[in-house]
Amino acid sequence: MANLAQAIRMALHYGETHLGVTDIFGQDVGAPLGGVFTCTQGLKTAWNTPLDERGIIGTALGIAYAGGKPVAEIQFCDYIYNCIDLLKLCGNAHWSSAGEYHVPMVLMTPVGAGIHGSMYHSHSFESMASHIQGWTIVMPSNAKDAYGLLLAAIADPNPVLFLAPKGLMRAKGDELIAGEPQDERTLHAMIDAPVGDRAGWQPNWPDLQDYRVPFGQAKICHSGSSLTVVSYGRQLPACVAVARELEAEQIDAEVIDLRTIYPWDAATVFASVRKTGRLLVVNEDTEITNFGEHLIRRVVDSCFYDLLAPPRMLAGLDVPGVGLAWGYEKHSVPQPDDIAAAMRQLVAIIA
Amino acid sequence: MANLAQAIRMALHYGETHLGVTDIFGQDVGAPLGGVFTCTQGLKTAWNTPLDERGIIGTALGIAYAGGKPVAEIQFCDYIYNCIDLLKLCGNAHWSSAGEYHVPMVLMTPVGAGIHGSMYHSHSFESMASHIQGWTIVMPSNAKDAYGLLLAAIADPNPVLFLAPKGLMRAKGDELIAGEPQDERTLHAMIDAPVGDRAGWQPNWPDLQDYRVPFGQAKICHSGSSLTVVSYGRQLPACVAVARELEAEQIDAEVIDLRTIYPWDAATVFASVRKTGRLLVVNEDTEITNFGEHLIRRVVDSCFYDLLAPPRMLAGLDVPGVGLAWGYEKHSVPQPDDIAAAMRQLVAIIA
Amino acid sequence: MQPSLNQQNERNDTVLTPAFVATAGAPRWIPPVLDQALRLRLHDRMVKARATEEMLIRMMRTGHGYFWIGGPGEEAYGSALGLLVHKGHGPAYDYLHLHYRSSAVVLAMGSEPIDILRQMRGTVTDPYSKGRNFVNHFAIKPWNIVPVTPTIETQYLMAPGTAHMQRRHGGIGCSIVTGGDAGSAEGDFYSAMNWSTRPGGELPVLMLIAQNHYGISTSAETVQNTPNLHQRADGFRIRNARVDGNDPIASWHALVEALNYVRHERKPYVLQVNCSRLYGHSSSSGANRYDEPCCVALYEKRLISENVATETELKLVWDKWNALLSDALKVVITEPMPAQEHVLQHVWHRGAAGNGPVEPKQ
Amino acid sequence: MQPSLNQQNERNDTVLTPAFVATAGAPRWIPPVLDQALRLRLHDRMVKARATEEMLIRMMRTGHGYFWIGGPGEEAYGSALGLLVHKGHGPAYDYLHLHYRSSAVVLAMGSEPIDILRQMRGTVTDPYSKGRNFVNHFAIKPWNIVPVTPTIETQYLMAPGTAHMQRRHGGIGCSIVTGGDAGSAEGDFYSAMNWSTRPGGELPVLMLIAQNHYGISTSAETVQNTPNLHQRADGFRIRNARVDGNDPIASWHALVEALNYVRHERKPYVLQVNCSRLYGHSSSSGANRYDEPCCVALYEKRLISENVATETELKLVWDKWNALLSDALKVVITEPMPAQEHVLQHVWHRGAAGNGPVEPKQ
Ligand SMILES: Cc1ncc(C[n+]2csc(CCOP(=O)(O)OP(=O)(O)O)c2C)c(N)n1
Ligand SMILES: Cc1ncc(C[n+]2csc(CCOP(=O)(O)OP(=O)(O)O)c2C)c(N)n1
Ligand SMILES: [Mg+2]
Ligand SMILES: [Mg+2]
Repeated sequence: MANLAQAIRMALHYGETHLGVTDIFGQDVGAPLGGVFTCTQGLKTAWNTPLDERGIIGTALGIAYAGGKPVAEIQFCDYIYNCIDLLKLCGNAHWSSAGEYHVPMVLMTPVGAGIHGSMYHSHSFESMASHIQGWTIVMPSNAKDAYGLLLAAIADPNPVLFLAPKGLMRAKGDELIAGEPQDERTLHAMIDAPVGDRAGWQPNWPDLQDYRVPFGQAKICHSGSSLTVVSYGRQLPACVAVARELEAEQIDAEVIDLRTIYPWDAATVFASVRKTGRLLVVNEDTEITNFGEHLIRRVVDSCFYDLLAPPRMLAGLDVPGVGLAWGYEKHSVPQPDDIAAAMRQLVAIIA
Repeated sequence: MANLAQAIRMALHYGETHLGVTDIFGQDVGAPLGGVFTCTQGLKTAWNTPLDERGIIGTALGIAYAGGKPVAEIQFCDYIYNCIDLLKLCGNAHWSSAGEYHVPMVLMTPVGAGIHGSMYHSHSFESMASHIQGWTIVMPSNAKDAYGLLLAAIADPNPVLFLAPKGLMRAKGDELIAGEPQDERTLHAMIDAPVGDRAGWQPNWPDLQDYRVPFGQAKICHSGSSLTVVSYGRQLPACVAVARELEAEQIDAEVIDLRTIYPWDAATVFASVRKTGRLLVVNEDTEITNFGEHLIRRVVDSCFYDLLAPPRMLAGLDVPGVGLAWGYEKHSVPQPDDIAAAMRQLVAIIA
Repeated sequence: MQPSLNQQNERNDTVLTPAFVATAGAPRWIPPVLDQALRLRLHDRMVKARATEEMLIRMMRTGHGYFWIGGPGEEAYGSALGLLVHKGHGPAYDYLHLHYRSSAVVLAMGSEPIDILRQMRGTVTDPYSKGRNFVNHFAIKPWNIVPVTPTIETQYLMAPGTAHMQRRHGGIGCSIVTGGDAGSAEGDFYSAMNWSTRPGGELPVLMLIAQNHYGISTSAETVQNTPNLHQRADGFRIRNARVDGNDPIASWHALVEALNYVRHERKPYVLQVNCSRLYGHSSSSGANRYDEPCCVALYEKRLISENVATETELKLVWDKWNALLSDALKVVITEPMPAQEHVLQHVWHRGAAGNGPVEPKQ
Repeated sequence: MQPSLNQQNERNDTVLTPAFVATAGAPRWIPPVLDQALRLRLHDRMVKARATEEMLIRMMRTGHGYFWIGGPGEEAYGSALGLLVHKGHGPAYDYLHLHYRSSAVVLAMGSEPIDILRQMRGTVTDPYSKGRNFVNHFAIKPWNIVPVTPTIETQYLMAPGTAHMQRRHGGIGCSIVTGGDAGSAEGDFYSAMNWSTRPGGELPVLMLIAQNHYGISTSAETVQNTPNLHQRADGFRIRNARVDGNDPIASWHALVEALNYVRHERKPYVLQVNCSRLYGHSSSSGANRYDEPCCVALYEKRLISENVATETELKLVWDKWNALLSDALKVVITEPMPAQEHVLQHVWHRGAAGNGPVEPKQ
């Protein structure tokens, strides 16, 4: 099965051959590297930019204005913080121009911890991003969703932010992407750039098919009735694994992969909470003014009388960064043990 | 009584004469203008910078590193969005250097709507700011608190963000600041720059006294037992006014002025919610991933069994901006009528 | 709507629009000769712009708008630029990344003054922003005028993007970006120069700096080390020049030279236009008239002294535009203002294929 | 701890530290003469830095660290700079705004290699960040070395701040900021030049660009239009120069000239140092040795050919540092790693007057 980075690469290839993508660009996105996570290897419209994030986003906006279809990358979301004004401008151009202009751009950026990124390379970005208007925000937790969400992003005529979990880039999917060869060594030989000299290398793309994950549709990854666990991105597989483990303890968690951060799937979340009466939101962004708190506010607003216990959030500690040494990450980013403990606690509360 | 802008100016004067402020700077902060809201008129350490927000914050950090005590201004918070990385660096320097460095800087910036600022000059910033670590964040709702919070900010050895509500800059206090002359015309003659030529003008400062509002201490502005209303900044006086009006309807609201956004006064808020069982948070930031949602999450977490009704938030609509024409502001930023309606609704819910 | 006079202007414009000649080899751009008729046209457009701005200031004073910011003092170079633009839609034509003092440019291109009055008042009929943005914040897609941003200097970051598409498209279309002198202190100005000079990827961008020696209250020379900011382009080996932006003839020629270079060499150019800021920064500082050279008055003196026109003829131009503007105001104040139903319009674009986003089902 | 050898170096340094002479008039800075002893000292410091970096790479390879990034290839100019710094605390002394390839600078200033090993491993004893930051991210307050930021080029924005305090203080202290060639594409580089040249407020800042022609995988000349980025300073009328950063002697003289100017004229200076990137960008690209000129090998050849030292003598220097480093590693791997109790330390500074903030009572 393709890993998440390969899925992104295949989606971009499909985008440039079938969906009108004109430019894929960012720092080290073009040859020879093809992206620090290999996501842009072998793509025909990929090019390298100056080391200037503001220039990257400004250029993407200009390309979109002039009829192109840009997919821009900020190498790590950690470098996007000097561009929030530009994200706002991309997101408000349609509204501010009273519908005259629209901005068909995709911005990809890797997010989260889990790769020993140290204190400044481990940021989550969904909380801040969801506070910026005019963007659709997606975040896959597996390769197939990455493919499907990225095609949906490319096809959309509005700005879409594609957040790729750093810690899952090498994680292999468990479902084939339409057109992907059965054997992953075959895929590797076809689309992964060789390690040494790449001057003569050309990818041999599989015959990929269209597949889209619609925005705003969450996915129930583990059904259950003891409690609802809402998560996404890197924490999602951890939540599913814990849910499977806790089956042995008669804890039946319903784990929901949000997939789209904005607009999120309130219908699915509310229905589940109404069934279980208990909600745990898990993410790894820091906990003050966290997107999970928005989910909780909305759930409290809409499902207050269905709640059997206070809804909880398990998120990153409010510290200036995730320290390099493992002890820091272990104690400031949710770990499977923490998820299990939170689930047990929530179920133990007597209604 | 001094208005909020005058209170800030007096605090800065006290800061440069008594608390070691070495530099007050930003766009149009020095002579002749003394700030677009007049907050920095006549100050001896005030100077004008290039039109470069990143330079302003970087320079402040450098001055703080080199033993100075800077008070920097971003002219409107709306121009701070290309500097979030720098705010993060200011806020993480102490932690990342393992205590070697600390950053004694104050950053002032006007926030919020209410001055027909149109779609990009009406931002609230507390939600995004509270998601950045290492900063203390304060936001006064009246002149005296502005004075007291700003002195506390200046005296603090850590970075402090001072958010001044644009819409209240001209609002007069109802309590004298220690040292302020009784008569406001006297104050005006002493410290307001003349309208025409200012070349020869010198302020005549009153004999100001030290007065500090401690961080993390909220203030109960209207006591009551029907419901708890938590607010701050420009919406606070509106909440108090509505609370007074609704007394006639037997609605006794307890209105809390948070004053410090971070670290906020959980003890006061929780005690009030435990008493009233009902919570309304009012602010004018946009509603998705809003700081008010953090308050609600924490209240739900700690006071779930005391709640008689779902806690509510009344905040700005999730639109790309507050449009210029009044119709936009009226329908996207909470108005007194909206506050009254929300209070009535919350009280009407049968527990 | 007051169409007659202005529509007539539009018809005449067709004659004046610079010719785009597709020769056997490369396409060529041939700017019109600055003859007597064109000099008068330039004057007409300058007056159109000034009269519009003065009407805006009156509107602000009489409560028909909250806030004024605009371009009095920038009519000379602005009108010249507006008449030289290769106007149209898509990368074959020029893209304009303007700022809040660019009314002369869009008016010279043929915009209706009434639309600017609409934005000033914030009516629903405001075609640029539906009453959402400050006055002089344009967005005109058929003419490649991208939305004017409320943030200083960010427009410089977008110009390389449109120019990148023009470079790929070929032809003579270029991207024109304008901004103030103080704003050039933002790193974005330098980003634009850097992105426009990537080796083998040079971009057709004309960058204008309107040097009026002020940023709000701050005198430029107290915060930046040169009155000749165009020379900052030296470090990028970008061709650059300075012109007296109060002189429409000099500005015309400087713009023709710059545009010729950008269009045909497909490389960037930085042009500093020195001009006046005639009513101060904005209504925040009172919008009172400053004692600085007035480009319109200077030009009228010259037209008279060179016998191109008489005082009476020139006055007729003023009368024409003032009449049109006061009629326009009468219309504008009767037009509807935005209401609740307008708040949520245009947050999302619905794609042609109906593939717009799911509206939040919340 | 392995104090002996290194402490001996520190003692010798006292002799070599450039003299700060307070004459009747202005204070003067007198750099030491580059005599035979000093040439050897320079070599010693270069080897100290290279040996340290090679140990870091070994640590990464053997699982004693997660990620390596560092300065092999930048020892020649870095060591010269480290020996020329006016070292001390406060605005009378130099401030250093370094980046992640500056190990040679801090090691030449007298830092202990063991501390860098500690940061590589992420031990609690790491004095720069307590195991929080990547290796070579220094913070040494007694020497005015401000925290190295993980964000490219932001250090350039802070240098005008420290230099502003030095300008006010008087004397010869200046602010030195280093960065890479690709990083100069960020607007922050230009902001620094702009802020350093405010008329009447010129600032003593020495800005260094380490030109190794790469940013990660991207060849510089494909994304920026000049191999001579220092000439970007031309547009600001800032004095600038380029030097072969692989040559420690040339670098020494270029730095002396630049520092003399900055210290005494109290104005900015931009110096481009061309150098090699000997082990690629970081451990992400494998940290394999690249086939580029090695400044240490070149310098050793020269010292031998000019009869300043024999091959054997030079080898002894390597042996000394390698021995110290392998002893240091033995110590470091026994030291404690951060645990839960360390996570919340140093979020807030407690003021001397106990006026630190209220800890969130939450
Ligand atoms: C990023 C940003 N910073 C600050 C402002 C506030 N502001 C608006 S205009 C202006 C002065 C601009 O001066 P200049 O660039 O010289 O243009 P001028 O107004 O003189 O034409 C300032 C500071 C803003 N709109 N955006
Ligand atoms: C703001 C920001 N953008 C991107 C990065 C990722 N990054 C780290 S080093 C680097 C390349 C820097 O190249 P250069 O400035 O030439 O320095 P060199 O590594 O060659 O010494 C990049 C892109 C970062 N750390 N910060
Ligand atoms: Mg100006
Ligand atoms: Mg480099």
